[in-house]
Amino acid sequence: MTLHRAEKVVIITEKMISRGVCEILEACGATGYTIVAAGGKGSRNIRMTSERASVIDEFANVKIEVIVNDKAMGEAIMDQVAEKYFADYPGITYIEDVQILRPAKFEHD
Amino acid sequence: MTLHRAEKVVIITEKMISRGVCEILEACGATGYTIVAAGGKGSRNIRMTSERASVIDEFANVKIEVIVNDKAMGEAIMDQVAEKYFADYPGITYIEDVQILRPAKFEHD
Amino acid sequence: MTLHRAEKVVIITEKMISRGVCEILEACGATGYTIVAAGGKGSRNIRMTSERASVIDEFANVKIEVIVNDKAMGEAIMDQVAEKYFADYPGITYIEDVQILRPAKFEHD
Amino acid sequence: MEFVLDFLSRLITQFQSPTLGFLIGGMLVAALGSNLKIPNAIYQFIVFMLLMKIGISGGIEIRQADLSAMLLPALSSIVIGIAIVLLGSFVFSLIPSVKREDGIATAGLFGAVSASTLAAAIVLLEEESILFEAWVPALYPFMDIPALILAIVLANIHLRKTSAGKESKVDVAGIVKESLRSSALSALILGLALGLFTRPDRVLETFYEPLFRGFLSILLLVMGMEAYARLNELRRVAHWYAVYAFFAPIMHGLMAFGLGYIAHLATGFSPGGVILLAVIAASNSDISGPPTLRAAIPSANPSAYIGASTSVGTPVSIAVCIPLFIALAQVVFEL
Amino acid sequence: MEFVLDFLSRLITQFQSPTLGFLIGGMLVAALGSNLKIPNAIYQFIVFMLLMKIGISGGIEIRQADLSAMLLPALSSIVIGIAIVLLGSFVFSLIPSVKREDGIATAGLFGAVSASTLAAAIVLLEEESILFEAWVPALYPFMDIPALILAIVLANIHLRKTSAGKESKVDVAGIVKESLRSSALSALILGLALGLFTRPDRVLETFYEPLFRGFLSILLLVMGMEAYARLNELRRVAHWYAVYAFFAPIMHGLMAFGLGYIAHLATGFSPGGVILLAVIAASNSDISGPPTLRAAIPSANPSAYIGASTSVGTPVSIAVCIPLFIALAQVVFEL
Amino acid sequence: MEFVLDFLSRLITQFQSPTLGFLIGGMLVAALGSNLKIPNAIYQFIVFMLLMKIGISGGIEIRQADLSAMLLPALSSIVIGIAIVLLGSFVFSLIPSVKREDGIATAGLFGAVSASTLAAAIVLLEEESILFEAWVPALYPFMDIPALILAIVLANIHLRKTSAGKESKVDVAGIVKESLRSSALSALILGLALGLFTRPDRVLETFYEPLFRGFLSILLLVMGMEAYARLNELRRVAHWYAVYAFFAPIMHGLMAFGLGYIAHLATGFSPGGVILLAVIAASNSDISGPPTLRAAIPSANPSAYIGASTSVGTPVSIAVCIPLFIALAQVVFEL
Ligand SMILES: Nc1ncnc2c1ncn2[C@@H]1O[C@H](COP(=O)(O)O)[C@@H](O)[C@H]1O
Ligand SMILES: Nc1ncnc2c1ncn2[C@@H]1O[C@H](COP(=O)(O)O)[C@@H](O)[C@H]1O
Ligand SMILES: Nc1ncnc2c1ncn2[C@@H]1O[C@H](COP(=O)(O)O)[C@@H](O)[C@H]1O
Ligand code: NA
Ligand code: NA
Ligand code: NA
Repeated sequence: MTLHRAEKVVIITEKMISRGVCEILEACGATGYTIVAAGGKGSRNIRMTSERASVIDEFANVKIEVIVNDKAMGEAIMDQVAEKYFADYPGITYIEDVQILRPAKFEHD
Repeated sequence: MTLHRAEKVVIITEKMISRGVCEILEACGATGYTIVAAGGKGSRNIRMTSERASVIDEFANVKIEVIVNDKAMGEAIMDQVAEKYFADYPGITYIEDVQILRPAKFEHD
Repeated sequence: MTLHRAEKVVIITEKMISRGVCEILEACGATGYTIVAAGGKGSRNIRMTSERASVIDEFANVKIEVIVNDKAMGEAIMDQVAEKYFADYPGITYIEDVQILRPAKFEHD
Repeated sequence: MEFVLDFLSRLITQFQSPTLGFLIGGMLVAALGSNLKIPNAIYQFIVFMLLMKIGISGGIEIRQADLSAMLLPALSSIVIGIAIVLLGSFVFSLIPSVKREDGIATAGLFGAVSASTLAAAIVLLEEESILFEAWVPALYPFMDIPALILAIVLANIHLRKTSAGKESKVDVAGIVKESLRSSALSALILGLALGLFTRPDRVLETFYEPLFRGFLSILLLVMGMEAYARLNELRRVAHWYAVYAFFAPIMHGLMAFGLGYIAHLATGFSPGGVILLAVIAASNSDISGPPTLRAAIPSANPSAYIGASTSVGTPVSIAVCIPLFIALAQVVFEL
Repeated sequence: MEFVLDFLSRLITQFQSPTLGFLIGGMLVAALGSNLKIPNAIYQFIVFMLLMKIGISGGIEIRQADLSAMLLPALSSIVIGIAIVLLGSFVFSLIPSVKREDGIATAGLFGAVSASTLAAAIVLLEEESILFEAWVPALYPFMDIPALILAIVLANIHLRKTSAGKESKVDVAGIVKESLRSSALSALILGLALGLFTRPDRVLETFYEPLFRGFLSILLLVMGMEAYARLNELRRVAHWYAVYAFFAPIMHGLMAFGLGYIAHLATGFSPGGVILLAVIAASNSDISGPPTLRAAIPSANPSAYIGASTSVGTPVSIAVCIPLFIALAQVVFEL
Repeated sequence: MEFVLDFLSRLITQFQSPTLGFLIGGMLVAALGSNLKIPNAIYQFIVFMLLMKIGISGGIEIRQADLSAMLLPALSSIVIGIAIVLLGSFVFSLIPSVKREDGIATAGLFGAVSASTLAAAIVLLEEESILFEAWVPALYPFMDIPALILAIVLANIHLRKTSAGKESKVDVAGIVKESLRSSALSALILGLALGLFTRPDRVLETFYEPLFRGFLSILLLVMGMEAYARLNELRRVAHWYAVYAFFAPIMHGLMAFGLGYIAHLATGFSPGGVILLAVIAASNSDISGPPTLRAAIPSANPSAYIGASTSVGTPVSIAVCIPLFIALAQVVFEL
């Protein structure tokens, strides 16, 4: 098998907006995504972990990763998420180069 | 200290085959690996998180990361995992360039 | 929006020293970080997951990620963490190139 | 004078009540930097268990209750929820250093209801052997939902006036739905339905009831730890939030006590019911309110309203309001 | 006719039983899109607790039981498990739209056993004051393991025939081991061993027994939520799965009822035991069966067999089969 | 001779005690490769519950206790904790294959105290109807903290001698603080404070006490699984650790039994109290000790001290020491 270039977009933000973020991903054409529970610290200076009792669970962090074939799609995702959420909600987003097998898996039919 | 090029192979798949995947990693010569619990959505259209009660826990996702010094070893891991599992089980795999300290740590004696 | 080069430093180590690692990050000037619970296997040959009852929870792994604008800062973090902890505690660290939006978010005022 | 002495002696006894003890214990544990932690899974399960118990008991009672007796208290609940939000928004609007939507969101949270405060009041009433209609805790959503909706509507009206840009309509039906779908109200309503439509008496008696008091003790521990942890956030916002959070529960409770008293005279609403209604009013939402507000008023600063509510409002409503209203009832109703 | 009326009236009562109420409640909660969630840690702990209780009670009873009385029911269990799989595989083989190994896997799951259904039957028998030998639930593995093994063997024979490529031998010993190592069977066997070899009466009476009914109520809530959630998957496969999943539990239970009746005549197997045996047969594995099948028959589509079992099979066996077999027993044994 | 027979018969009975049964069950479950798991959240909650119960009972009793009666046992605890560490460090220093700081850390862990062993002893004393002062379990920190501090001081003195490089001072106050902040000691002290300053009798009787025995059974299961899992680590270090871990608990317990006997003669310390003191001494820390040592003596090999303690020390102190000291007490005090 040969490797193909692709992009991985990562969004780290509050759990409570994860549904909205995933809707953006799908609207932009992503074929899937992976979510991991996270804690962290940022400009809002709140540490959030999901293990210890926290009265408001929705304010924990999640890390959402999405692999896309197409860098333009990746940038569109980043832009839309930042535009829609990052004025009011904590969060960061970045993109990385990766190499994948089976590029067809990451393309919409 | 100076940095050295290395590769990070990532495999996202069902928890229940994680043991098998790790055996492949070790057989290929990896010196270690890291596992993170994950949820996600893919072509099989199932969202899996491990936090909410799910009657069948083994169907949650895991993200397995392995750092290898040698790109060929990384590709071998990807090939073998895809070959053995990805016809029947959900999953993706990709590889990224990273830079490490202490390259000897990632080499088998 | 345009993308800007940045670096992501990753540190995988024991939960119990995560506080110390985060202090190093902040001392080096990082503006934030993200923590994810992890299990894994390395040279010390211990598998650690945080889901199953483990009498000593502090020995589970964590994966700490920090995005920095400045590669020198990233390397300083890696060096200090390795220097301070990796003789006595299990752990690895690596650095990756990423691209970010809003570079000002990752700079100290 | 005698009332004051009675209240003071009661307050001192209250400080020996384990209920309050666990709350204060939690604060101290957090303040002293302890690594003690209650796992999140346990916390979520405890909240579920408490609300199921409240719901099932309520449902069983509603089955046999005279529905007309519930009318006045239910109406009072709606009125109180709305009044609290209007009042609070107005008060905050007088303070220049408070952003308009932050004030409205805070008022909304104090109009809404806290399951932990409610559960603590139930246990304390049982300890004092003061009876109440088991359906009273089911008034929860009648105050909670109108308060949250009104706060969201007010905030949106305000935001639309200032930034003519976004043309966002307030989706009242959507907010009601989201509220009812929240884990707290879902558990309460599920319990109510099970109490109404099935015969869960035995599982209630052998499981949900015996564990109630114990689980509450742990929940209060968590609330105490959380109250301390959020103090930092409260410190970063105007101190007016703390002032409001201290006095508002007492005012709201007294307001509700008055309306409850009218229901007592009109339809024989029990003294215990009056106390509970006052506590519901005094309480402020700590579990399901914050995410609802956060989603619906994204530009409001959560540190302001959550800090005020969790760090000051909840401790005050548990430690001050519950004993105050019990003492008041004992004088008023000559218990 | 009278039997039909009796059964219908019983079914209506059953719908008021909290046991069923929690199951339906869970479905509604999921259907209405509620955010209510039972943490996974709690769910896993509850399953463990229920199986430990069943195991310990069984072990204590086996200590004093006449082992010869267990022989016939145990043999019946093995026979039933095997018969269900053979029958189901044959039925599915007649349906062209069903992939061969998907049908076999589904039949395997319906031959295997559900801990939650079993626990629900135990509570309902207690509610009806119908006695049974405490070792009957320990028949679980006698039906579960042969069914799973047979399904895996059949699937592999089929796959080997079609794709001569892979030379995979079926590792029966390995499958038995994996089954016994599954968390569900481990808990049951651990409980049995503790009941047999230690004197756990007090911890059983003060802990495992009092919590049984309550924990079951929560487990049924989870099963209801899961049943609804998996409906989507079921919809994506042939509707024959749903048809099978509806009728098979009733058939399997009646078959087992017949064999149990023979054991009753032959060795005095109790009426309650006959009912439980029928429920065990009617039930389908929802916890440990699916991963076993997934690992051993990777090419079978899990949406088919899990959807059929969790979304239709389990609700039918709890809501229809348990009251049906109780009513049947009351007529047959003149209880 | 009679004593030996009595002890042997007692040991055999003990193997039928469910307490020990769960411990051995856990080991077998792990040894057989079962997938059974107790979720971490449940485990942490159980430890919290057991320590809260021990703390609350102790606090209530201390409120009414004659404080002077506690003086001698408390002093004995400190002395024993220190003696164990000195003795152990000395013994290990004689073994060339053991790194100096590994030996000291191991001795520190055996000087410290195990909550699970303590809880098991409490249940077994209740089973034998042997009374003890409820404040005895509160001696825990009096032995635990001095032992850990001394081990850390000794290790640091040693390390400073060898590598003159790092000029690390031992921060005794810091270590005490960290110990008290550990989740185990925090829970115990919180419980003590609640017992002393509030009136938690009802929540104790309705919640913490009834669940004690059951939760202990599950904790012992976890300890058994952990004991087996850590055997691998133990195998990778010198076998002297296993030898020490086998004999040290018995020695330490006998030492403490002697001091307790003196307190019995001097101030009427109860026989049950003497047994508990001996068990506290025999036990080795399995929850809060290891992280404390790991943080304070980073160069010591955790496989050595955790393997020795969890895999051998804890099983020996539960399975051998508790019945031994009970039998001893029955002979000595003619119970
Ligand atoms: N420099 C950073 N590196 C890694 N993660 C970050 C960084 N800054 C923020 N984060 C993550 O993004 C979340 C939100 O950040 P913020 O919007 O700055 O409050 C934090 O809780 C962290 O998890
Ligand atoms: N495009 C994607 N980006 C990130 N993760 C993905 C993507 N596609 C699939 N995954 C992950 O891989 C798992 C299996 O995918 P699939 O085999 O497509 O069902 C999903 O549950 C996701 O966690
Ligand atoms: N080659 C590797 N790839 C990925 N993760 C690793 C690797 N080696 C070690 N790790 C992680 O780092 C932790 C500590 O490793 P070690 O210091 O080798 O015991 C392990 O538990 C793994 O989570
Ligand atoms: Na209120
Ligand atoms: Na079956
Ligand atoms: Na000790």
